[in-house]
Amino acid sequence: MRGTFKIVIDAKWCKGCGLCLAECPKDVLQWSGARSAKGYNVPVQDETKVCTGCRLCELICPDQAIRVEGERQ
Amino acid sequence: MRGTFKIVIDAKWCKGCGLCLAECPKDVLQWSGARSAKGYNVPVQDETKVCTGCRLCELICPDQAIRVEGERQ
Amino acid sequence: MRKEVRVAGFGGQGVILAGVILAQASGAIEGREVAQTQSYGPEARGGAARCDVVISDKRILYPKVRQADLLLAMSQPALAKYAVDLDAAKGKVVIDSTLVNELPDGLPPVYRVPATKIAEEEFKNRIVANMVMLGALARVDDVVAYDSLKRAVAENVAPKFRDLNLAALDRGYQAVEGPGLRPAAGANDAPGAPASGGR
Amino acid sequence: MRKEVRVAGFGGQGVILAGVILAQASGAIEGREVAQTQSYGPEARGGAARCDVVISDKRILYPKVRQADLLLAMSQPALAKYAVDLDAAKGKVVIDSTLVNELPDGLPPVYRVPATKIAEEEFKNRIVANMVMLGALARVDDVVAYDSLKRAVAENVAPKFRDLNLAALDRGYQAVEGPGLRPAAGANDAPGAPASGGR
Amino acid sequence: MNEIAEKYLRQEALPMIFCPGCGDGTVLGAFLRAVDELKIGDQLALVGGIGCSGWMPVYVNVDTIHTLHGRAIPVAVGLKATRPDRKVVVFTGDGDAIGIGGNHFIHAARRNVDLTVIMINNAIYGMTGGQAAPTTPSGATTQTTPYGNPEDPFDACKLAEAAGATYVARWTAGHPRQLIKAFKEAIQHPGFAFIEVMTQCPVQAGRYIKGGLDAPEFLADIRKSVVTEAQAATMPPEELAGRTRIGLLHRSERPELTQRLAALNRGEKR
Amino acid sequence: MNEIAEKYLRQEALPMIFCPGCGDGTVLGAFLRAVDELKIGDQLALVGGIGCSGWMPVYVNVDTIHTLHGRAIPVAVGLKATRPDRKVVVFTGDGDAIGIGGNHFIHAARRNVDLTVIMINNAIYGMTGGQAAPTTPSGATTQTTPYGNPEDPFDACKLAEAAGATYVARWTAGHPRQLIKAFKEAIQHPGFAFIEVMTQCPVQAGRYIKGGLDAPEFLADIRKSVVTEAQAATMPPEELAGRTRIGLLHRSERPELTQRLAALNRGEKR
Amino acid sequence: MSEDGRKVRIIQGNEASVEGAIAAGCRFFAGYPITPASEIAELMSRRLPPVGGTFLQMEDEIASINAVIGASWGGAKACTASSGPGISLMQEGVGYAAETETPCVVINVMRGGPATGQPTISSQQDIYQARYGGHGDYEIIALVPSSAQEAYDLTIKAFNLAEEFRVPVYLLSDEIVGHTRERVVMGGPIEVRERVAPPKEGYRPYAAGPDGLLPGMPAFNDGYRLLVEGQHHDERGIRAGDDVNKSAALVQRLNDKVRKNIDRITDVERVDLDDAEVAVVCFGSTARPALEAVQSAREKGVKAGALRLRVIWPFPEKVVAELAGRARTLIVPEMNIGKLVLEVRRSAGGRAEVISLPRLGGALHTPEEVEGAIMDAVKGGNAR
Amino acid sequence: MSEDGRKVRIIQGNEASVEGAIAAGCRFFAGYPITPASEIAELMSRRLPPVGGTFLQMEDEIASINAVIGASWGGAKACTASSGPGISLMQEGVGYAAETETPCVVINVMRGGPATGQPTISSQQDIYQARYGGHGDYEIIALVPSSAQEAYDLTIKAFNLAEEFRVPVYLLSDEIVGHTRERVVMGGPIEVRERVAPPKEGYRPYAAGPDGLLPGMPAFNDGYRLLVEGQHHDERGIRAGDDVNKSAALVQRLNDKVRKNIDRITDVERVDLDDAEVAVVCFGSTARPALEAVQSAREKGVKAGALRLRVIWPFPEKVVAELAGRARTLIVPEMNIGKLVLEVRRSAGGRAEVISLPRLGGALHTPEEVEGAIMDAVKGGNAR
Ligand SMILES: Cc1ncc(C[n+]2csc(CCOP(=O)(O)OP(=O)(O)O)c2C)c(N)n1
Ligand SMILES: Cc1ncc(C[n+]2csc(CCOP(=O)(O)OP(=O)(O)O)c2C)c(N)n1
Ligand code: SF4
Ligand code: SF4
Ligand code: SF4
Ligand code: SF4
Ligand code: SF4
Ligand code: SF4
Ligand SMILES: [Mg+2]
Ligand SMILES: [Mg+2]
Repeated sequence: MRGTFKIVIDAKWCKGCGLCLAECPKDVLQWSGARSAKGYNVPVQDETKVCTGCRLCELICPDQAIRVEGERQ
Repeated sequence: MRGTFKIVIDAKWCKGCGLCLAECPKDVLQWSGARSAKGYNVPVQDETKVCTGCRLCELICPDQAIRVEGERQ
Repeated sequence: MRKEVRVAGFGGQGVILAGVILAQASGAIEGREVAQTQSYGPEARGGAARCDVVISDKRILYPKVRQADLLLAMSQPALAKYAVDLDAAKGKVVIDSTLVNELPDGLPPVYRVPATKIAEEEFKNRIVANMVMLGALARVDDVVAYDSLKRAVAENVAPKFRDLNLAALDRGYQAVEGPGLRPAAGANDAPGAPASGGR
Repeated sequence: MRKEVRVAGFGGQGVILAGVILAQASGAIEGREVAQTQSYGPEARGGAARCDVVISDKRILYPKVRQADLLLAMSQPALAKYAVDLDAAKGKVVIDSTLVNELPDGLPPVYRVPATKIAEEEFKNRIVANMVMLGALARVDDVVAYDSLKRAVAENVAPKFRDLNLAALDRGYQAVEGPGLRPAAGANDAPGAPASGGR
Repeated sequence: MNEIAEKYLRQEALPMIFCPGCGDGTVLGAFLRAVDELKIGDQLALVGGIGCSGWMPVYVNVDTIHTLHGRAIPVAVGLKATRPDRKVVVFTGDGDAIGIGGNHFIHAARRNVDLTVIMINNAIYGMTGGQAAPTTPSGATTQTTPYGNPEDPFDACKLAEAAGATYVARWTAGHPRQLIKAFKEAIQHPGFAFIEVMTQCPVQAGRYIKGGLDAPEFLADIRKSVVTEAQAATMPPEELAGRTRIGLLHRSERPELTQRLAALNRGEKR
Repeated sequence: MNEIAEKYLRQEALPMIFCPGCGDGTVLGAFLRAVDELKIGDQLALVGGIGCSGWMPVYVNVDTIHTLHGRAIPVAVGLKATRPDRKVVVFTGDGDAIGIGGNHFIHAARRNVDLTVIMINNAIYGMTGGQAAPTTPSGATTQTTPYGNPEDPFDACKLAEAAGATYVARWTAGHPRQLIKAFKEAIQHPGFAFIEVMTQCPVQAGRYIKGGLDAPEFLADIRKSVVTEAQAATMPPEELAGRTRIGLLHRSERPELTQRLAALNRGEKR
Repeated sequence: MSEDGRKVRIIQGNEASVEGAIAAGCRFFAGYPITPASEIAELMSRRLPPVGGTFLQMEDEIASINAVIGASWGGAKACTASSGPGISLMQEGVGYAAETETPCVVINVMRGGPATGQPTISSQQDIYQARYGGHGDYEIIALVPSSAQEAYDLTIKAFNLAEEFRVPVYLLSDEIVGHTRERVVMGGPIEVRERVAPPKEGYRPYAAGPDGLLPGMPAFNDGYRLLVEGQHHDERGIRAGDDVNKSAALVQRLNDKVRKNIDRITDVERVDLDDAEVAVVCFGSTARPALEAVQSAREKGVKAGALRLRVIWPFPEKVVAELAGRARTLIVPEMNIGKLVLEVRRSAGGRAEVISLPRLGGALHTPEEVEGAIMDAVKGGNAR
Repeated sequence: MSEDGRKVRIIQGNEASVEGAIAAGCRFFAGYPITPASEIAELMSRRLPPVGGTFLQMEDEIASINAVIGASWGGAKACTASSGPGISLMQEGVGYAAETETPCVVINVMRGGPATGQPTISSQQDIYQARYGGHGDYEIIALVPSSAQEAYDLTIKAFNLAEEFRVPVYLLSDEIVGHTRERVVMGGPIEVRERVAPPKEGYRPYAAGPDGLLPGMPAFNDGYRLLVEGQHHDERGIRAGDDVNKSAALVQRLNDKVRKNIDRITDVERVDLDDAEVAVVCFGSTARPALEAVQSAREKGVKAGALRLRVIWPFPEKVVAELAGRARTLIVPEMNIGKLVLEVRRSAGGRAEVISLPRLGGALHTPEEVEGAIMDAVKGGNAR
């Protein structure tokens, strides 16, 4: 299943709040440490973790910065 | 008991609404037919009736026009 | 020719409706210029009520009554209060003789009609005393034609009260007494819609 | 002598507190005239934040910054936006070199201090980057005495954060680099009280 | 004029503006009797809204403020806050209290400010001449609902309770003795006390809603439309339907605002 | 940006003013999904109050009006009255809806106007920088309650129900799926539908009430503070105490205002 | 009584306003009772449903003006009516209508203030409030009827101006105009400005033409994807309150679109002004005794005239300035402490003597009183 | 930092207003948050309880002003603060305070309007609203600080004037004054007008002295049996709205007590006016660049001066008229569309050229801009 879902986080909108990290039941999201143009720490997908495509991260993200790509199988 | 209570109606304040007439359980109050300076028909005590001094008329009179005189015995 | 008519009495006597009917008769029926005003609000409750009608053949600019030509007094306080504003020379007063007993000095000609008594006794409805007064007016002065008043009543009073009001009007026309009246000619009733309060 | 100082960066970096401390140091401690203003409201959220301090020995009438003498830039967009308002002749820029990488052309002398890096790595608290910047300022220009800044921090920051802020201040004073600096002299922290929003 | 009225009324402000047979006068009489029994004349501060009902306190010869339409409650809150020992009583109409003034009403209830709020529910805007109130029954005709009221009325007592009032009672102008008792309870209740009084307004509600100006008949109809807890217990459901509950409807305890503010002044953190 | 956001957001109005981690964005996302599922994009008319929450509809690319503080509901009533087929949704804050706007709120509920009112309860005045709201807990410190809030908060849902709302639900920003469902129900409900959403406001409530700016932690605390009907049924009373009920709290049927007005237009007397 | 569709009725000014509004296409009214304006709401509640309109009695005046704003964007010509206390409460909402360029009509049947003042008695005290009552810089238009007929005519005009200029328009009536029953000719051919939907292509809701005016008025749910924003905004409606230039431009235009088009808006009646040495500048119910006084003075051979304003805001500065260049004395009777006289004096710029004839308490000036002032001016006035 | 009890602090104008209020004896504040005034409520909530005062955050601004009125009659000096939208909502209440002669202070920290306008940005747009915002004829007093120090000083003065004249007094501050942190000297010997209870014997609460003022201010539950009536009333407080003469007398007095005592109220700063050919008439934050411009022009040898108003209502007509008789040109810079200039122009009565220097959008005039206007006037101005 690994790799089936791609979590695309738009650094243009992300405000680094960490809600997606806290929300993901599979610990898929991690801080990137990099700073966006607005100064925020934007999360990235930890490819070693298994994303189930549950979209909880997308739903919780207040800034609509997350897109979960790939279909659930 | 008749005559023990005197119902004094102040024509200066009475507005002829008839609430006291309706309220009196003993039918003691009647229309006088006379017209006050303000044009109202002011009730009078019907001396043939027995006033129990219950003060319902005094309590209901919106214009505080009624005084029940004489003590209950 | 400008005529100023004032109807005054207690609140609840239909004073306003009387003035409105007069205004409609002169204005809408006879096509004259009219301006009808009235006192409003708390002071119109229980206390004094007043309705003024100015009638003229020319555009009416100033709409208020300065010196009434005709006063319809339906209460003693009303007569007392407004007698002073009367035109002593050409004025006339119509009183509801049921309620007005004392006449102040220096009044112009006074016409009497026991309007409230007629309303209560003949029509069992105190509220048509105003129509009795109006009927009397038509007899006392030519400010308005009696026929116009009848039409105005017919048009402005709820259908179920029309006959009552017309009958009361007629009784006033017949019953009024006073100096130099011509013989009478022809009668009607509705609960007055008193003024709304103030604030 | 009038000096205009601007502190600018992202909302949440404590830009306002830095300006307030500077104003207190110059005004309350050193007894000079100051006028401190700031940008408010939604535009101060997440987006740009700005705090201006005008310092003078005379009564300050016009309280706004026209051409900054000193710019403390804590973000790339802040530098880009306010570089143009700088006094090219006698101005100076202090940048948080953790966050500001590109320098536009035509800048006056630039001083660098990795304020955010120091705050995060040495103090485990990003919010003291503002104090690092202030410390750097005291070294770069004599607009305010370093001791006055220390006293202002001590007086204006909650007791439990005092030492942290003083230490950060000191690190800024020590760590700043740039053209023609004298040797350093002596450190401190509080969570900034950002501006209230708008409406 | 009876002794109580002579003792408490502000003679120079008379006569009262109320229409013949208006329930407001009866309610005012009951209030005076409650004050007399409690002997608190000199602690009273009265506040009136705008409306017929708002005139009630104007006739009482104690410190009184006749405020703007809908604003009696915030004025009362300001008054009460300056000297919490005052007995502040608000007289207000249904339009004044829960029409234009609804927000102040629910917030004062929420804060549990120690006020007594007496709301005259005549189901209409009386003073302005018979327009619909937020208490006018659905379907009723008034000056602004010529085709029948398309809105449902508030249950003011329910609203007060939901907002946080700690004393809530409803009576009618036909219950003067109960009113005296309720006023006494409310004044002594240490918190937001609300009393709704259903009254006859023969001139406006009478004319437009009921189609008749007779005050005794109107009052009789109001009495028929209500039911006490005790009566309700023994009444068959058919009879109960559509009747309004009267009596003490809610009573609870919760810290009162001015007491809490006084604690702040003493330096007690909450 | 995800597809739903791309489809519905008004790109030229972005970025959204919300602080990092603010619950408002999550609620807006849930709303967009509800709209998408109902396929009613072109029937929507959105109304925002003033406050952070009032900005939510500004970002949606449909007809939107951003009103005055507290006045979103009367504007919505006017809008709805002109074309009853519109789906009018109001976004409002706790201060906007039941602080300054409380009177409009209860009256729209009483009238049972077919509106969907989404109230963000962040327990504070967010936009103005952290002052007490009528939802701020008793004892909490804020910018205007430095010694602790001396007032008790409203229960907005209770108030809505007492005022006459016919659909009342409460959820949190941590319940996006439930919110989507509730929004769909509310929009389809033919009457005044009220949804209170408890949200984290990390920057103002976080700073002043909670003492920390961490959004995930704040949201976790909110989730801990609430309980659904189902959960409550199996929870020991000790655990239940102090928790706020969430879920669909009330639903009833009553004639809706604009339908009633339409009947007047057809000449039907009520 | 009808010829070419006109009918004559004896009605109150308040009733005439309702008839005028409905003739002008008003299909939404939200209000709250208040003396002496209540008859407007009452008659609206009766008249609107049969013509497919909506009457709402709101919880207060704030709700009323805001419902009117919502209804106007919903697509209806909309109106509210009140008097002093209620109008005071509407000020924030009127400013919002100005900011968002929402056409609407606000009728103020003036009574005596401040506060509860004189609930049942007339005044002209609120004329400045109409212009300056709300916070911020904006312009409104205000019409002042002096008879029931004008209550009808000017209400129609108020709706037309609201649509044309996309502003809140006040009808400043008063208790005397509102409550006097007199002859009103209604119906017949009336000029009504219908709402025109702007083109959708490339539509920017706040992009104005060279005259500062917005083309047409769009409605919700007609495909515009409108953003109506109460903060300063750009041509798209996107907030720009933090942009000093865009904000300045918007506020300037909101003011200029009325100020610069003043010639299109100005509406005055000139009575015997050609050779007038003394001119009465008057408006509203006070104009009635004033005109009577002028007639009477003319009959006595005095060169008196009157300038009666039907629109007081924007104030017809040029007209008054021009008059001041010709007449020696301007007399300004008004039922207030002396307010419009300040505008007259400024516009006169010292070129005519300006005499204030204020009257408080609510009694209308008598014709004799105004005539007395005219006569005094004639006697006293040789110095220019 | 203290010498004779004074202390110096670097604080915002808003904070200085709070300190001034408390120094003046304010013990009650009711308000509602709004940018840019919120700091006043916030600091009041902190400062009042320790001095035995009461802070209430109300449900809205209407409740706030009304609670202030209640508290004032309850015996406390009382105050509220807001900005445009909230001040608009208070207009009915302010009029009520004027009608009932309730001393109170209303602080308006002005921002850009109308509507939500520019929530975070300064303006001087609301000066006419302060005077004309409510319905009816009444006068208020309005003070205009131009620095944090003056926010302190004039707040104290506002309370004193409120007590003396029994009127609502506005402090028209603005976002710049409110939010600029600068030096403020506080404490020390301050003149504070304490409330004086009037004698009870034969007390008629609305019987004024020859200057139109009421003696002292009574409080509830102190034995007066007060009737505070918002309708027009007689000297006892009994309603008289239906009495034309009593009503007229009351309204006349409410206006005259401010108008006729204008000399006691007027407060201006004169800078280099003795020989000034060009004078800048300025107030509030705009006065700061204006005074800098005058200094700079003087340095260049130009005969410039400034008249800075600390009180704008009642408008110091006489002072301006006198100035217009001496200076050739008056320049009026203001952060609005050009409002106070209308008063200046009227007062100047054509005797000086009056140049409006308005500025919209919220950016303070620069000193250069004002200086430019001075220079233009010097060059252009030979015609008088
Ligand atoms: C702001 C404002 N709006 C409207 C009014 C007019 N007004 C006076 S009393 C009243 C309503 C009275 O109704 P209610 O409160 O029910 O009192 P009632 O007369 O029925 O006792 C209204 C609308 C006003 N005075 N002020
Ligand atoms: C009449 C008026 N008063 C006050 C304000 C200032 N104001 C703007 S938003 C707001 C409160 C915001 O709180 P809330 O409604 O809870 O929304 P939030 O920001 O918390 O989502 C206030 C008081 C205003 N704009 N208008
Ligand atoms: S929830 Fe969204 S905004 Fe927050 S960190 Fe994750 S991607 Fe960024
Ligand atoms: S889709 Fe679900 S599992 Fe995947 S990253 Fe998002 S929250 Fe985690
Ligand atoms: S109740 Fe009072 S007012 Fe009514 S009729 Fe009897 S005495 Fe008169
Ligand atoms: S006291 Fe009782 S019995 Fe006697 S008249 Fe009055 S109501 Fe009747
Ligand atoms: S209108 Fe109704 S409530 Fe008002 S005084 Fe008359 S009867 Fe009483
Ligand atoms: S202040 Fe609070 S509610 Fe407002 S945007 Fe920020 S976090 Fe959200
Ligand atoms: Mg009522
Ligand atoms: Mg909130």
